[in-house]
Amino acid sequence: MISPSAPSLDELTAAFAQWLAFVAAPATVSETKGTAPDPGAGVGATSGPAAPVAGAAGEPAVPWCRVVEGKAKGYHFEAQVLPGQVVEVGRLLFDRGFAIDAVTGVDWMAAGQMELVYDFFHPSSALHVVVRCRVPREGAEVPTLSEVFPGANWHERETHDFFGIVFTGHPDLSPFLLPEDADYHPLRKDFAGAA
Amino acid sequence: MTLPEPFRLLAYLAGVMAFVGLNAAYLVWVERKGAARFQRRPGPTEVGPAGLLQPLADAAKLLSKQLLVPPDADRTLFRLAPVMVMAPALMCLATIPFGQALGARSLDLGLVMVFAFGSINVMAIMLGGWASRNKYAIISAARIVSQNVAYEIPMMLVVITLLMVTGTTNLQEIVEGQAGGFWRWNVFDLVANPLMPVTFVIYFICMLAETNRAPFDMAEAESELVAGAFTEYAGMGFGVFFMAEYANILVGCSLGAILFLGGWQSPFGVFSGVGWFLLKLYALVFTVVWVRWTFPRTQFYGLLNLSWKILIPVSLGILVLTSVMLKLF
Amino acid sequence: MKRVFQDVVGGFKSLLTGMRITLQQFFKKDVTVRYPHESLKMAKRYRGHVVLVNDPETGKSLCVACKSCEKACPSDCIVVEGLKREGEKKKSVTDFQLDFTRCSLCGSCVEVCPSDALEFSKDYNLASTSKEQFVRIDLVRRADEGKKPETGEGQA
Amino acid sequence: MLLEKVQTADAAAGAPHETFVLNLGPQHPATHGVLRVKLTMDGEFILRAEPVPGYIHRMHEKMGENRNWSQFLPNTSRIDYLSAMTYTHAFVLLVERAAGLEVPPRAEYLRVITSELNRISSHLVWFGAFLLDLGGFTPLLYAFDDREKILDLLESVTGSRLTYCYYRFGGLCNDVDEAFLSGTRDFVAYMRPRLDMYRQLVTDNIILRKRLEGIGKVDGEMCRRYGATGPVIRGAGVPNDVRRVEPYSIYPELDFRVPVYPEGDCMARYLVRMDEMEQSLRMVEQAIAKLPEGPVLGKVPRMIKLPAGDYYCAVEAARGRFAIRAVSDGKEIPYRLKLRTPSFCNLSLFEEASRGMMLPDALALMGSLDLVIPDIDR
Repeated sequence: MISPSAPSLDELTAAFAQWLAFVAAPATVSETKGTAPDPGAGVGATSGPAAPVAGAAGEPAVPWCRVVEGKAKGYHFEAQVLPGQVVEVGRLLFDRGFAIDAVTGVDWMAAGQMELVYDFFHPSSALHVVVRCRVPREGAEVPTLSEVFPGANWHERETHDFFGIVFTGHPDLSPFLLPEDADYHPLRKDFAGAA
Repeated sequence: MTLPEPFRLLAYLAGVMAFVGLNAAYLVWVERKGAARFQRRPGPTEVGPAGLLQPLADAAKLLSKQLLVPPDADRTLFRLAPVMVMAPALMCLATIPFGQALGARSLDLGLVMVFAFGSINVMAIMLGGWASRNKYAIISAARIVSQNVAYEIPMMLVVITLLMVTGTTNLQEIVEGQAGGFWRWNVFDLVANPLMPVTFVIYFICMLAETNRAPFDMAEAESELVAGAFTEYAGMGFGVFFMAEYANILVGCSLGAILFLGGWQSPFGVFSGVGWFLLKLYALVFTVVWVRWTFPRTQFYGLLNLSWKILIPVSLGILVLTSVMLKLF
Repeated sequence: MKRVFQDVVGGFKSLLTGMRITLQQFFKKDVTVRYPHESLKMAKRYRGHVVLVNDPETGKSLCVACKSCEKACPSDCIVVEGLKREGEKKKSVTDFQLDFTRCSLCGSCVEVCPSDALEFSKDYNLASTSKEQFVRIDLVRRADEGKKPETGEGQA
Repeated sequence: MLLEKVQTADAAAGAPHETFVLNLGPQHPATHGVLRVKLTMDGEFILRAEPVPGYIHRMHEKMGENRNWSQFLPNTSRIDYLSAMTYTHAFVLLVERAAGLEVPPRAEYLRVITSELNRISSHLVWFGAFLLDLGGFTPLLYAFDDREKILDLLESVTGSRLTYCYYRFGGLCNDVDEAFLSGTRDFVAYMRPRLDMYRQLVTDNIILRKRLEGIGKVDGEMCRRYGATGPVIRGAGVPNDVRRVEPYSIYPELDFRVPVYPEGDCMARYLVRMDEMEQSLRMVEQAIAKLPEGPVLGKVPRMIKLPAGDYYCAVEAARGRFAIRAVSDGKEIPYRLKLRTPSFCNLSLFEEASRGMMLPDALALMGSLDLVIPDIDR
């Protein structure tokens, strides 16, 4: 079976908007205000500031998405979701023919948060989508994406190795690239190597 | 010059052993040099002129190594296997006539004896693999058995075809029957069987498979099974297996030269002698080396398919064709 | 049946083609270089370990101990010490240590050097039985002893 | 499937059923490096294959967090040492795009020439090693003979035979000379008949065809689920090539074909790579013909700093899509560097694809994925 043909950016935005509206419905509207980079609506086409960096976050994150302009970034669409929504977004992208590119983490130590970055590319177009999600730094937990994309299995094991993020429902989180008895997570910013 | 029988036999046995030993050692050199030439490298150059002393250096190295027996191995069988793989090759060569009067023993059932002993080789490799208690070795042992079961059959069918043409199993007489020019050799005996060259090709393929040579070296497939049945053998234990491989090639090629290429008979009908036999023998050996360094290895079931689905039907057909032809003409 | 026949005949032909090709190669010249007996010329830009260059006129090192190389080195394998002597305009190098066991031969130091005091040697077969010999290579002494960087034949 | 037939026959005969675990590696002739694969076998059939990488893990990503942007450059050629140029290309491209650096056209052309030469040399190593997996020894030596010519050319420009580190932010570290250009032209002329020779000697060979055709089927859907790219996905009928879908450098100006074979078996992947070598030769030829004069290094600040934010850049390496994701906090050292390597994703489908295969076929599959172990382990 050949993967579904690539959606255009507009179609993708529309799909996300629909999904966001569905997700945001139970939440109170007032909370949404101000936290999304494009106030008023969850969706927008801004080439505005980069994704929040260290220290910028702190309040409860609310899902949003936007089209990214500019060649510098290297991706075309980004979305920020809550940890519990990762699998849903993964499925949404899976149904539109996306392939898993990578899963990784970023340790925002100053903000006390861990950011998970999911990259998706489309095999037959240039479209590249980034999905982010932030979790508290200590006891970080995210549901696994490996049931949607089996390829996420290894990426998540690697991310668990390097950051200590627990992927709930993951079949096997034993050390992957690190030695089998490793109990440290080298990419955490407070990790000091032996050297 | 006639020696009393027991001494004659002893002298020949010593001769055969020396011949096999020397050949096995130097075929390794030939293989290395040959492989190097096919791959545009110089091959062994450092030990002796043109690396001619390399086999001795190898032997010295292998002999100086400790003979290890894995703790869980069946010690008796593990030690017995190298002996069993070498002995049959020597036995087979005892019946091979090198020249008109140059053979250890001219047996009426020479051909039968060669095949009887030839099969032991497989048993030995299987035992070695089985006794090692190594997973790779056991897979290899299982492979070699099914491979040999598959290839004995077309080989035998081919040989029976040939026997119908020659009417004898005495190797000496088979060669004598092919005297008088290359058109009299069995491989060109198109009257008895128009497919005789195909028969020879089938023989050659089966010979490669029986001696575990590339592209049929499933038992030793180094990229899959490390070293197959020989994985656990160290030092001269491995060395003996290694030499036996060449001794078996020697037997297979001698037999090919005798059965199909007229043994010591000259291609022009005159000046027959042992030189011709050796020439044919080494030409076949060179082809074996050439084939090895040209082709990738076959897949295991591809190998069995080739035997059961192509070689056996074809050789059966040839057998029938030959009997019809012999009856008609 | 016909397909099988074609397969067998075509396959056999492909085998013979293969054997023809290897036989052609059999009679061609070797392509290998018999290394210990003969060796290749090193390329002009070959990146060996670095060496300090002395000014051919004054015989003094061109290095002004600016420590650019020390900062640029990704592997932290260079230690430079310098001193400003009386009556001289620039600093001059007193100590230049290269830890060759850490060096990854990336060439960042040569590239960054403002006074062209570093260049690549053409040594490629450095070997020793102990690691100590390469932990601290004293490049100042090396340059002063007049041990010209082994230039290799390739350096035209 | 053969395994099911065998299992049904075993069950019908009431034969005792046993499985065993076979450790393929970490030191095994077919893993070309230090990769361990834990195989659960039923006879010669693989029930489950579990790759265990990490034996040469070097933590390049942490190294990246400890040195400034330009100091990480030498690292990029050491991740996949067979396609060092393309990996460096990804990194310089990322920084150039993020910092808005201009690259002189001559540098862009030379980048493509060296990248494509590097791709050919990488494919030649794969070709040799793959044939070695299949038990054919001689093509390896022929391939290495050709590769040696490329390495000589690249060494004459970069000073190194493997870990080139030739590209710089904003251009190249030095210009090429006439000898390199004429040498490259000669190489292109030399390589074409060699590829034809490989076709006759290897590709057309019946033994090889029987071993590869229909073996190790991987379809586009599976590639998508696992993120497999490069010749693996192109061998499954999906024309995914970063040079074509997200063009970078001067690739849009070159005329080349993206080889695609729909079968998805080992033979398809084999043919994709063989065709790619031909296409790379074409690209080298065109780029040399169009090579403009001029400087090879643009204006670059002494210390590179990227505006805060995150950046992503993918290139087509010899094994597939190689991407770097960099997070900058505005300082001179990266906050986070993520390396997305093609071998890692390509190997991850091995567990699913090898289920029920026989051992030699599984090794053919593994060889056709073209793994470089340091690329997996990083």
